[in-house]
Amino acid sequence: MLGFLIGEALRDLHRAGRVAVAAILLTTLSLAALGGFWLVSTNVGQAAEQWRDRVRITVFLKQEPSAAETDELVDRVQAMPGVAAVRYVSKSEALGTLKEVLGKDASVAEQLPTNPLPASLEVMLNEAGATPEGARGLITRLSELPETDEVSGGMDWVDRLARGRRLLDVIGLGIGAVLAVAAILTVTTATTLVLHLRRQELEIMRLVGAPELVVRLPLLLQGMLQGLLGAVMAIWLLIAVYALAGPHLEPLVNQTLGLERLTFLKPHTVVGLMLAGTMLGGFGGWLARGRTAP
Amino acid sequence: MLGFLIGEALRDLHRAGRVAVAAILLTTLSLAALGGFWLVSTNVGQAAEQWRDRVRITVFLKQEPSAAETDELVDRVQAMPGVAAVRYVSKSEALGTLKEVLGKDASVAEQLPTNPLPASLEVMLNEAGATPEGARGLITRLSELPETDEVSGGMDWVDRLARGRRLLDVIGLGIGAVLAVAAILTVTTATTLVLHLRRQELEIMRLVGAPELVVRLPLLLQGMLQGLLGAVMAIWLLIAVYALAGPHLEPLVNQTLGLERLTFLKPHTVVGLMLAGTMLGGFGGWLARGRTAP
Amino acid sequence: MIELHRVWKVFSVGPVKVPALSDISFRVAKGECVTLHGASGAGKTTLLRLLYREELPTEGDIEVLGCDVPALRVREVAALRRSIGVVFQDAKLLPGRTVYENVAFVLRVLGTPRREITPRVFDALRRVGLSARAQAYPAQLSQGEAQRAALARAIARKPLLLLADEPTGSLDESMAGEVIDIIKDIWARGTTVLFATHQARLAAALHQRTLHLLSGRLVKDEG
Amino acid sequence: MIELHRVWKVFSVGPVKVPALSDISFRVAKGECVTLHGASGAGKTTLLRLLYREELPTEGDIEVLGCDVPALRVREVAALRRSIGVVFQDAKLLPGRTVYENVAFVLRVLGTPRREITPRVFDALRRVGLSARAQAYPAQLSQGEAQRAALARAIARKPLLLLADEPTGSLDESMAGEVIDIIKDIWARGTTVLFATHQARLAAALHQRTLHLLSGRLVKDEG
Ligand SMILES: Nc1ncnc2c1ncn2[C@@H]1O[C@H](COP(=O)(O)OP(=O)(O)OP(=O)(O)O)[C@@H](O)[C@H]1O
Ligand SMILES: Nc1ncnc2c1ncn2[C@@H]1O[C@H](COP(=O)(O)OP(=O)(O)OP(=O)(O)O)[C@@H](O)[C@H]1O
Ligand SMILES: [Mg+2]
Ligand SMILES: [Mg+2]
Repeated sequence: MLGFLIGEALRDLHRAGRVAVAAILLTTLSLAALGGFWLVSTNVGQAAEQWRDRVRITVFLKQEPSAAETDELVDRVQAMPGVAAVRYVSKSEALGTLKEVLGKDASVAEQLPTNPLPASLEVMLNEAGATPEGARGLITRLSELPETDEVSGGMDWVDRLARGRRLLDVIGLGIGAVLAVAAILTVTTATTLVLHLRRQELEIMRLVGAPELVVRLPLLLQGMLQGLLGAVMAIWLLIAVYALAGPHLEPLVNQTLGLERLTFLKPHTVVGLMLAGTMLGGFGGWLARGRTAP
Repeated sequence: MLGFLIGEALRDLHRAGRVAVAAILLTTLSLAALGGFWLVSTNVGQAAEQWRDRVRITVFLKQEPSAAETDELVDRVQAMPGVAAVRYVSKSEALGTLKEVLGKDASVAEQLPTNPLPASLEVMLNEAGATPEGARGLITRLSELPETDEVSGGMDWVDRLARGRRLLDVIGLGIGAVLAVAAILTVTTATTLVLHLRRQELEIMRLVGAPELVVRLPLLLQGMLQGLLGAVMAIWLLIAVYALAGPHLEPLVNQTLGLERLTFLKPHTVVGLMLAGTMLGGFGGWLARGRTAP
Repeated sequence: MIELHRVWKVFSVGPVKVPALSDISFRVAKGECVTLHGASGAGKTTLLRLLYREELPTEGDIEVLGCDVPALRVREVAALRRSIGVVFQDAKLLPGRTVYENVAFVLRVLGTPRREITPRVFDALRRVGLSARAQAYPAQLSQGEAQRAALARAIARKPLLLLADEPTGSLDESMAGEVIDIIKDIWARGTTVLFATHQARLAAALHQRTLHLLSGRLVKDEG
Repeated sequence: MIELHRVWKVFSVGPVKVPALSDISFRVAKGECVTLHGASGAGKTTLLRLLYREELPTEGDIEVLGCDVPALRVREVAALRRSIGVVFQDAKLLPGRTVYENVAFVLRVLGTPRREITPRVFDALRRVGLSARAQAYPAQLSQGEAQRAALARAIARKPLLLLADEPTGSLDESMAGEVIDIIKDIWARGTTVLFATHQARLAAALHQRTLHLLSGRLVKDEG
């Protein structure tokens, strides 16, 4: 019996011919877009994490502390909430960094009679500290340290990060919803078409008293098959695009987002996409059936 | 007669019911994606132009020239191919800039006994100069000037720019092609469906000898109507998304692409999108007819 | 087997009421062969459709094979229909399948074991004289052949009750006589038969009980 | 009007050859009313389909209304069909339109001026006795009513040639007699008529020339 039902499902697909091909291609495109969007958001998410790692709050100290004082100060700051890591930068290290930064103009620094740069603490933020509130609280606390001369940096980056994330979430939800709707629309349209092709068969089935399962299952199977095919092709499409465009994209992504490497979809995401396609297709098939039920 | 034909086209759409709605929505999504992509690429194109304006080649001079020498040198460089503008930066101006850049650390510069920075020329590139070959040629020519101590910058930016542009072109063509295919597939699927619903009518028309025009026109009109509706809705969708997301996007775009303002589609692009939708729909309708011709 | 009690069926077409059946009551016992005779539009098809619950009566009670037909639930309707073979007036063959497949399709759908299908299909086709055309598609059949294919489909299932709606409508007299013989044969094997026709001669030819419909009323029950 | 010369039509169903028409030659003059009589599967429908070029002959010449039918190009086929009214054996009514709309649809498609449509449709429906059912959909018609609606659709166009393929197949005898009267009436108004039936009595009832088909051969041309 199951063989018969699967046979009927395949027959449907075959009969729908070019239309079935069109429908599968459309499903492919919808799912590929969905997967592609997932890919982009995974990578952007990683970029955001990297950005967070790069955000630093610099605490300029009133005077260079002794080694013991330094350790104690670092421990104290390390214990503050929102702090991922603390690094002490001595006056001479600061000058070295300045020379590096100046590059060709390093001679400027060499002509200096004394080192005018202050010692400082570089504070890196953890997840809690990288929120606007977390960062604000931390900056206040750092400013209140007796050793602090001035606290600089961090806040605007944290704000940007928060704004960017919120934006990405909204765009992500929006695009994701639109694409899911597109995929469902596609599958339902295609299944409705198959249904029209099968109308007479369904009527005969109804009239001779075929069990509900026999009526419904081929449509469901056909929808699922279509969704699965679409998903598999979508994944191939993504792999192909990734393989072709990835190497060219990396430098650009590197420059704009600061990501070193692009990541492809994880295996479980790929499986998820295939499952999603299959279920979407089945859903479309089931829906279409509901529409012409007696 | 025309009234009758348009009436038939509307009847078709109405009869297709939810499927027609699904098809129009899918067309909307395809066209909106196409338009959205157009929007993005317009803005990225503008960003690329801005980037070009920011690319500078710095020519460090062996010694500070006199005012007359300076004018003559600027004129000479200005005449070189690929040069958009030249600005002379004196030793003291360079030190001023350095102080600005150092900000908090400006005290470093104030403690200097003499100004160690060389005078330089800032060369901005025009379109020809912003290509890898143009820039290379210009750099060679600048290095060969007797006044030149060293030429720096420019090349890597120009390379990035060229690579980025090529990539955008490829991605653009790819996405554009995929979306156009999606739109055509959608419209053809929908029209095929309508065709199945109309099969009996078409057969009767054929059997009673209806003129070819009467047979084809409703399908064509119906496809065009569908495409037009889809396009109009796509434009509304774009406007809505732009109005909602634009203000949030601007800061982000500003940070990553360096664009100050987002531009919306130009009126003639909007008209183009509507025409494209209509023609695409008509094409789908015409195609669908061809398939079942006797 | 079949029992109708004061059954009315009134169709509404817009504001117009069309009384297709008025106050019909009769009873058919198991194993009977009954002819339903009436002119075009008399209500024959409507009456048969009530029996396999393709329509609900406006009023009245219908019992078929022990089921209270109007009260059945969806699942039960399917079960009832599985016991009834119907020859539809418009054949209702599937255009995308051959004659063989049309008959086999219904058997498969109803879960007939695989190896039984081919012999049963060919047996049915042989009885209606269509063995030679088993591989033809409906569009390749004359209308009379299509009606015989529909008959084959109904009898291949070996139903308890056979409802035949003008299975001879497009057949010339000699072929109609053959169809009558097939129906007699099926009846002889134990199937209860209800056979609708507008041809008085055919009704007479069966030499069995005949119900006469006139504009939706049962005017005579003879034989 | 119609002239066939040694026409053959052989269908291939897979490897099987079905000779539907064998060596048919006859001529119908303008203004004649000819009955085509033959059993189910004799080839009546196939013969009519050749005349409006729904099929091409395997061999032989066909001339209808002065056109060399097998040689026509697509555009010319449409022109020929506009002069021929066909009553299809399976009615071919559009299920989504009422009886009125079914008749009006064909008139509109053929470019009949708007104000002429309603009177012509109602005139045709009156003649087949369906005025009262103008707003019914095909699914709401009995099969006999559907056949009469198809007849109304064919005659509303006032064709030069009327091809009627068993328009009485699902009608009881009195109603079939009425349809014969309608056909006689149309013929009296100058339309050439070719009327296919499997009922010998109907063929006789017209008191006109009858062509007898037997398994695809023209065996008798009488009257
Ligand atoms: N669904 C429906 N809606 C409205 N009227 C209907 C419907 N079905 C049938 N009728 C009407 O009911 C009457 C009886 O129809 P029915 O099909 O039962 O006749 P019949 O005896 O089978 O005729 P025939 O021999 O022509 O097939 C007819 O007048 C028909 O128009
Ligand atoms: N398209 C086709 N392909 C194959 N065989 C066909 C085709 N059309 C008709 N035939 C066969 O040709 C023969 C004549 O068919 P036709 O439909 O002309 O008969 P008919 O005289 O109209 O019969 P009826 O009275 O049953 O309608 C039949 O045996 C039929 O099966
Ligand atoms: Mg009937
Ligand atoms: Mg025929």
